[in-house]
Amino acid sequence: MESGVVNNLLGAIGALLALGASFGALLGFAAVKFKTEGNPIVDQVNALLPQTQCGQCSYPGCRPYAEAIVAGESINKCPPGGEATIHQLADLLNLEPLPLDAEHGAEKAKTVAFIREDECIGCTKCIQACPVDAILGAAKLMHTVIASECTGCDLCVEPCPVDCIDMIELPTTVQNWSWPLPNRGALIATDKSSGDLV
Amino acid sequence: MSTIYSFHGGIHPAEHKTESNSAPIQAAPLPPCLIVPLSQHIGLPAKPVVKVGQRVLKGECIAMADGHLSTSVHAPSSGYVSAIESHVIAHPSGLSATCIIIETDGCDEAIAATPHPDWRSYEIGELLGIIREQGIAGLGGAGFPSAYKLNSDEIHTLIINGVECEPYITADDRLMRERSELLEQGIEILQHITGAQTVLIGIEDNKPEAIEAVRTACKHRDWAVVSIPTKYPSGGEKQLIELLTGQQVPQAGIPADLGIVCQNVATATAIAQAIIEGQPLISRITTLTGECITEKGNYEVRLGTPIKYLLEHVGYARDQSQKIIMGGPLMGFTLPNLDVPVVKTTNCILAPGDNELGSETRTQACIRCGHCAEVCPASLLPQQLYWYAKSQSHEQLKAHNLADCIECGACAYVCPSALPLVQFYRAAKGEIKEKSIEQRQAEIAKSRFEARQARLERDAAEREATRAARKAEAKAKAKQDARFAGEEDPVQAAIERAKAKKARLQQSGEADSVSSKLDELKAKVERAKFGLEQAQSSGKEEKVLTALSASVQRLERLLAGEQAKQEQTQEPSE
Amino acid sequence: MIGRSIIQHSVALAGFAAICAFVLALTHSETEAPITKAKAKARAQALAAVMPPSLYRDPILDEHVVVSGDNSTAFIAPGTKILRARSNTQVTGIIVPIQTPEGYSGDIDLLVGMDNTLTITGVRVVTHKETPGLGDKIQRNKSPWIDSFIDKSLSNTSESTWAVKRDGGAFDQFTGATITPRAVVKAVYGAIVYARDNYQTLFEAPLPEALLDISFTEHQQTNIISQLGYWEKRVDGTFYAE
Amino acid sequence: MQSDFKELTVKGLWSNNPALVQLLGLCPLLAVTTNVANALGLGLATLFVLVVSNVAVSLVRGLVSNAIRLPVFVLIIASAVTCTELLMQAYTFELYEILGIFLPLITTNCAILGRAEAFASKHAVIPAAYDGLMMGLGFALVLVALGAMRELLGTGILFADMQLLFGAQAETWRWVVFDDYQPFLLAVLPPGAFIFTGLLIALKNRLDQHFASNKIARAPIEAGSKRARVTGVIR
Amino acid sequence: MIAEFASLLLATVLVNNFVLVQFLGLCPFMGVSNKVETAMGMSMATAFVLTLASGCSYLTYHFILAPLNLEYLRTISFILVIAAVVQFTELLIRKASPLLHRVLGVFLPLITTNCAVLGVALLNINKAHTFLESLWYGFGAALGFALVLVLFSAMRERLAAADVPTVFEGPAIGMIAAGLMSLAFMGFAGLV
Amino acid sequence: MILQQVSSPHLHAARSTEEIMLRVLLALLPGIITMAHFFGSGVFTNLVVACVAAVLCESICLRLRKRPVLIYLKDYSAVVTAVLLALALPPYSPWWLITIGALAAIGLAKHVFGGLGSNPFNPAMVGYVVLLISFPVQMTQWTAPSTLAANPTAWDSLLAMVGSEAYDAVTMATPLDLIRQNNGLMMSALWQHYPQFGRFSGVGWEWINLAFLAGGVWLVQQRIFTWHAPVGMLAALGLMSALFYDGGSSASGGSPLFHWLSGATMLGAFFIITDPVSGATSNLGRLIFGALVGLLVYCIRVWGSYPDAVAFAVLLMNFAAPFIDYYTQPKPYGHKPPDADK
Ligand SMILES: Cc1cc2nc3c(=O)[nH]c(=O)nc-3n(C[C@H](O)[C@H](O)[C@H](O)COP(=O)(O)O)c2cc1C
Ligand SMILES: Cc1cc2nc3c(=O)[nH]c(=O)nc-3n(C[C@H](O)[C@H](O)[C@H](O)COP(=O)(O)O)c2cc1C
Ligand SMILES: Cc1cc2nc3c(=O)[nH]c(=O)nc-3n(C[C@H](O)[C@H](O)[C@H](O)COP(=O)(O)O)c2cc1C
Ligand SMILES: Cc1cc2nc3c(=O)[nH]c(=O)nc-3n(C[C@H](O)[C@H](O)[C@H](O)CO)c2cc1C
Ligand code: SF4
Ligand code: SF4
Ligand code: SF4
Ligand code: SF4
Ligand code: FES
Repeated sequence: MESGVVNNLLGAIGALLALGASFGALLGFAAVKFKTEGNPIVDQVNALLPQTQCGQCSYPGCRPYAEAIVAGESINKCPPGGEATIHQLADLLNLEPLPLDAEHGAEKAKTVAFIREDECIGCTKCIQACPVDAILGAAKLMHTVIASECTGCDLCVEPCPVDCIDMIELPTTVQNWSWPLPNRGALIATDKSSGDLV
Repeated sequence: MSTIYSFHGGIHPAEHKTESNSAPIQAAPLPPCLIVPLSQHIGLPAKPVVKVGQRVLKGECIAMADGHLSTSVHAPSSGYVSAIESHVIAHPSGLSATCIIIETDGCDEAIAATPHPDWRSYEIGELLGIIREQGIAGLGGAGFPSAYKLNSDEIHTLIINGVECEPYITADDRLMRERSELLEQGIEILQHITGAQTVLIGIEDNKPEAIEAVRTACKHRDWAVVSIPTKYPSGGEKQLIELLTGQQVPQAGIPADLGIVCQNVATATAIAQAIIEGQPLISRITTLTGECITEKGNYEVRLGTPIKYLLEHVGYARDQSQKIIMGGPLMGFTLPNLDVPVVKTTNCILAPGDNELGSETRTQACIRCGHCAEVCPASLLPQQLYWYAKSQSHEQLKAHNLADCIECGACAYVCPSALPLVQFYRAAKGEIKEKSIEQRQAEIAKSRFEARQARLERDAAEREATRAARKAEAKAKAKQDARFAGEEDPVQAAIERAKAKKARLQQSGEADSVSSKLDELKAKVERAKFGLEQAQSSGKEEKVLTALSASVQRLERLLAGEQAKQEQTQEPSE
Repeated sequence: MIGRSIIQHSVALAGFAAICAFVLALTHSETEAPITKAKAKARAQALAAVMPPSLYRDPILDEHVVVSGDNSTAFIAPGTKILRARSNTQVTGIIVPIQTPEGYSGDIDLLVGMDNTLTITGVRVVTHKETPGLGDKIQRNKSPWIDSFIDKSLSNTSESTWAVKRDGGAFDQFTGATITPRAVVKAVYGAIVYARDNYQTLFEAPLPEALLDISFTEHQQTNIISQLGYWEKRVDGTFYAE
Repeated sequence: MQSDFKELTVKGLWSNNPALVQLLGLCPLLAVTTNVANALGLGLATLFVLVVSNVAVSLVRGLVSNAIRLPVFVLIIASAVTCTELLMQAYTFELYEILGIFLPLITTNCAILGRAEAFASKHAVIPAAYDGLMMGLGFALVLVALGAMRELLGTGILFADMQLLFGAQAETWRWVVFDDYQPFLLAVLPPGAFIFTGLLIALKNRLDQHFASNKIARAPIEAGSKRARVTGVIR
Repeated sequence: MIAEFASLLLATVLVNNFVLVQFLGLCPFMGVSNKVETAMGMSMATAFVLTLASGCSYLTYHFILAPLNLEYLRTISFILVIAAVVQFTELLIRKASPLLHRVLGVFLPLITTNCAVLGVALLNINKAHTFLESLWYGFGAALGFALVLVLFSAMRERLAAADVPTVFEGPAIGMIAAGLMSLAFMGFAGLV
Repeated sequence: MILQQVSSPHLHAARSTEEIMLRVLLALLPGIITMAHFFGSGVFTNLVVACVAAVLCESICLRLRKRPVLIYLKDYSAVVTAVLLALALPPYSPWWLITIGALAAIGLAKHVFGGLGSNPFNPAMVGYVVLLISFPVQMTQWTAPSTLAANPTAWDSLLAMVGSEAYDAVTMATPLDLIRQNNGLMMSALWQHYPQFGRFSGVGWEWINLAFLAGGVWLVQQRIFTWHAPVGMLAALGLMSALFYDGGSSASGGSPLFHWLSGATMLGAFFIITDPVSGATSNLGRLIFGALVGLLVYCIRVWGSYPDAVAFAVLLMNFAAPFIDYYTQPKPYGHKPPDADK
């Protein structure tokens, strides 16, 4: 090879070597010095999840799912949160909202667990199953659900040996009723496939 | 004469007051049955203090106020309590709520009243107590318990709201004309209770007779009777305060923050009656008007009177009208049906003719013309609220101060595209409220979940520690070869079997759903029976045994039913 | 700990960088020759558009004359490099870069090639900001209009016909756009006039006799202002009538 | 394995197309698609870089630690780009000049780094190369489609200037589609680039809708089959 | 001098807007323009990095590559420089102002693959800018980017509430809106 | 018995969208008539072709979006758009030009964004600008006003509309174009030399602008829109031209009066920037919106390469309108600091 070529080659290698080495040093320094302790985004994601703690997302609870999302899991696996949560997550993470993944279940109306007290045998299995300690009762005594604490995750239903737990929908009352958005009939049509909004 | 300020926006719809304001107030007849809802006001429903079948007298307290933000409810006439049950009430949802139903006996026998003509000598607390016990809630708007509202310190201005800005309604107009002395006494009591130095009485200038009457009644007082220009919604509390004082109630605040209290004229009169005459709130003046009513006018109506009864009395021709509105045409709501009763806030029943309120216009797209923003008394941008409510962008709605919307309907009134704007806002407000409740619940659930996880971890750690200790011990004892005879738990065994069964079912794939349901039920019965036997043999507590046997019976019933159903469905197909 | 991490990372990264550099340097050395060739070819092609290769022998176009302050004009700023083509020892042609501010929107940069009889051998627009679809027809790839200058010279086109047809000249204007072609014609004419005025410096030879005969006034009078009889004077880049 | 490649093909060319779906590499997409020749030139260059960098990344994927993963990938891509640059400069010089800075800017085409990260760094060489090929083809096809649309509407001509890419014999490919055409200049100006890309994306959405409505029902998915136990073993 | 710099700024911000006219930095332009707040964060981060990278790449080119005749290594060394600048910026901000880091942190990594940054570095070389001009050009480019990004994000928030036909929803309508914006920006042609 | 249930209010004022649009059309009439007086029947052929094309395009779009076509057409928004587009185009434009403009306006600028009320950009101006940059040759051919050259006959205008070669109108540069290209002339010399200039601005243009001004003032009085945007625009335009008008040197860009009464100023101020859909929302926002339009119009007219900049200025500000809205929300009731009034 000509000396010009060799010189050029050496120059190129030298220059990039220097750049690479200094950059690598910087990164190496950063990798140790600024190790990320806890990811604030996980908290933000977790705050958007409904905290039903039902495991339908295939993670044991909302926080694990939040962590998985930050690590790249798709955002459409939480049936209790449904469309609304997916949209919020998409917003936060700058992703395209996806439809709910049916493999994880469907979006249902909010329910609470109700224990038919005269059938309860007091086995405490539901207490163990409840992720938010919403069931009161001691061994061999009747158990009761604190409706205001119950997230409706239905995890207590399956373990009950005598099937005395029902998931019931909360009734609409004058207090919690609100106007629905105007319906389609009276209004102009729309392009939104889902929508009965104007 | 005090200065009149002005507020942003407002509209001038046709007034339609003359139809009903010419005749004096008449008494409405006593209906055979009164339906008295326990919640006719904002706050907690009252607690019933009567039993079904009990005879009650007119003015007798039938439900007590439940706490401070609540008022009592009284029997509007004498009769028997026939039921305490859920009944459709006057609410836009058309839902039901608990009502006390009284069969009137026609005697209209009243309970002995305790008048307080010497009310000046009472403590303010005592007066407030009387107001609450006599069931006074705001008669002008939302039905806010008056005692609660009046119980504020540092009030310097009392505003009496005789504006009555909505079209059609004339109840306050007639009241001011006919009962101005009582009103004057009521205002005096209110001034006494609140300690206000200034009293401003606001009346729209389209009610000259009322202004005159009130001026005459109050001529020896240093109160200002202010005639304000007719414009909707001058009667809104916040707007009236701005009109009369030039001040604005701070966002998310109440008039008391400015040292102001605002009461409706009818409320003031009711308070005078309650304190001076000892009469509880059992009736109110209601305007009955609209093309479908022949005898339009103002009626003194007992609370609890079914609307149907009332309308029949005033010559309502039923099927002309598509809707009956409780309240005025701008703020009122349509009734789900005619069985609902009159309540404390029923100032008007409007039965409009087919085209009286304008023919149905077709909704079009919002063209952002901005007319709505020009009339909004809250200085909001209704069109933006509409777009964001439609797309359910709650963040944006909050940024555009949806919460400050008073739902007056001025925007929808002027909207050239005839959009149901107010409904959008109400729906959005409901959604936001629901969201915030959910959010709060999620917070609670999260902390409880985390607490539980922590506890479990702690327990596990402890168990691990003891296990380690025990292991060491066991090692020492290993040579001694002491075997523990493990007694199997019957419940555990049953669960085991059920699980096995479930697994089997799952393996067998998608079995016919009916038969698998049957199988499941059968399995459940088996399981329950087994559990019962086990429990019996191991001598469990009686309570457990009864519970188990009850469940066995229930399951058997279910099974039998299911089997019958299945046979039925199979037969015709064969 | 930190030290080790730094060393590890920097060595790894530097290693990769070195490999990349090696690959690149190899590619570079392989392509260097063809690139130089391609560049030269491209340049030759570009120049051929304004100066036929027959006029000069490779690689003569490296030669240039720098315009000094004294002999600059409105179109030709001081410091402009005028390329010279040479065949044997004789200067056979020049390529004059000129700029005119009289386009519809902003400056137009041109290259004007001419031979030693001051006959145009080609004109090309280098940059311009004229309206697309209207004024941009001065680009060769949009319209062949610019080729209408070829073979025009002071002798075959009289002073008054160095103008667009609307102004009574020999050159077409475009539909809807007169200003742009007017500016270009004026600029090209300015280049020729400049070459005539500085013939000795540019061509290292005296002005040919044929050209001596042609008389022309100080400035070509296509400008409407001159037609109106106003006297031009440049004050802060604007014109004032006096 | 067969189905894997099929999936990669579908993803690259259609369902996960870098330009129309992921919206990556937009700058060159809009900037150089004024005619087919430029579009094809940049498309091929990108395709080449994508394949080379995918292969290289896949080769070194075991060797780099997390902290310097990205810089290494960027280095690899930049080298591939520079090689392409040098080669184009040597053999298609005019095209190189026309593409201008958009050739070196292939380096920052997020689609390439995206593929290196998401696919090549997790797969073996062959699939990685195939993925690069398909993604690159998908990108190039969109470039060419857009270039054709804009060239046709903006000038009424197709395949002008192909000689820049394929040498002198391609000069005859120039096809005057409409004689005496009133050019719709918007198409070749910057706004046209955005608008036509938007229309192209809408067209793809429309076709997707069409396919979705025509598709035979897929095997039903079992709802809720992926549930996890939150509360551990229940004793 | 000042006039020259002002006109350079005007030219880069409006007339030759990086995004709408020169087609640089489009991916983040389409990607992070859904909300005004994020757009603002991105704009700030980009402004900082663009200016800094512009200067650094100038130095690299003129003091390392040009003397060594290694111009062909400009792409690879610029991208290294940019990555380093981004990383450095992140460290600096993290150290100096954790608050600012919370706001900008998410966007910094995105900037490495924003071709406006590399574009500025390359254009500086092409246009033979001086060091100061390079800095100023980078700043102007960032300003132009920020301007359209923020305005576009406000518009997209409005579009989100509009009744856009389904086939046009999302990126398609964003593109078309950007096209009309670019149409509007043609009005600035010839201003400088 | 179940009664019909709807949310309050149950009362509606009578004025509907179509009424508003019809009033806008009515207010345009004086301007249209004046324009036809100066430019001849080509104004009408423009209008007719634009309306037909726009309504057709609107129907097709509505059909594609599965909306009831007739009901939607009745809001007349397509007609308003078509009329404004037609007025912005040079009279005697060929049919295909107008049709492409209408297509761009209704299809691209309106329905793609969701139809009436959703379009962020003014449709008519999008149509105009698309044509201007796509077909600059046709778009820069303004007929000479009737006082300077004989008006083409109605037959000529038909010929022109079908794009016939037989028709060749007398076209000349508009005054705005001449000012931009002042060739270094003093203002007074310009006025003397070119017959296109009238008393204050262009021949014909003065009256056309006054007629549009009259229509616009009537609309303000009818409360179709508020005064904020037009006043903002005219004030800013006047201010800028007053600031840079140095009495008539060749560098100055025309007097305020010239700018107010030239080109599309009044049409823009009262009919284009008041388009509620694509403008700013609040009154303050509209004032700012208008003022910035005025500023941009002046800058582009005088220093840019488009002689009449209304369309570009409007589109640029349409683009900024949502952002203006972001910062110009009116203070709602109760948001004032508590003792601001004291
Ligand atoms: C949740 C709530 C709390 C209120 N608290 C007070 C209070 O503490 N003191 C008071 O004087 N008024 C209070 N108000 C009364 C309001 O200021 C207002 O007078 C009442 O809602 C009647 O208003 P309207 O009929 O105009 O809707 C409260 C109202 C609401 C809805
Ligand atoms: C839009 C609107 C209009 C109102 N109009 C009147 C009215 O005309 N007269 C009235 O007494 N109250 C009216 N109110 C209710 C008042 O705001 C306020 O609640 C009432 O005057 C408080 O007095 P009260 O507690 O004695 O009812 C209106 C409320 C709203 C929101
Ligand atoms: C938006 C616009 C852009 C124009 N661009 C140019 C241009 O680039 N070059 C040009 O010569 N004329 C241009 N013109 C036309 C000139 O203003 C002028 O009217 C024309 O050159 C006069 O020539 P004519 O008499 O042949 O029509 C443009 C006009 C307009 C309205
Ligand atoms: C006062 C007023 C001005 C209008 N101006 C325009 C306009 O300049 N351009 C336009 O296309 N539509 C205009 N329209 C009509 C309407 O707003 C237009 O069709 C919508 O922009 C389409 O959504 C106007 C309407 C009104 C009420
Ligand atoms: S699926 Fe259940 S556990 Fe998972 S995130 Fe949603 S609520 Fe939480
Ligand atoms: S009670 Fe049952 S349904 Fe409610 S939270 Fe606990 S486990 Fe879930
Ligand atoms: S009045 Fe109706 S159409 Fe007009 S801006 Fe308000 S909501 Fe929209
Ligand atoms: S309903 Fe709400 S938004 Fe509408 S005018 Fe009344 S206060 Fe304003
Ligand atoms: S290609 Fe330019 S930013 Fe992605």
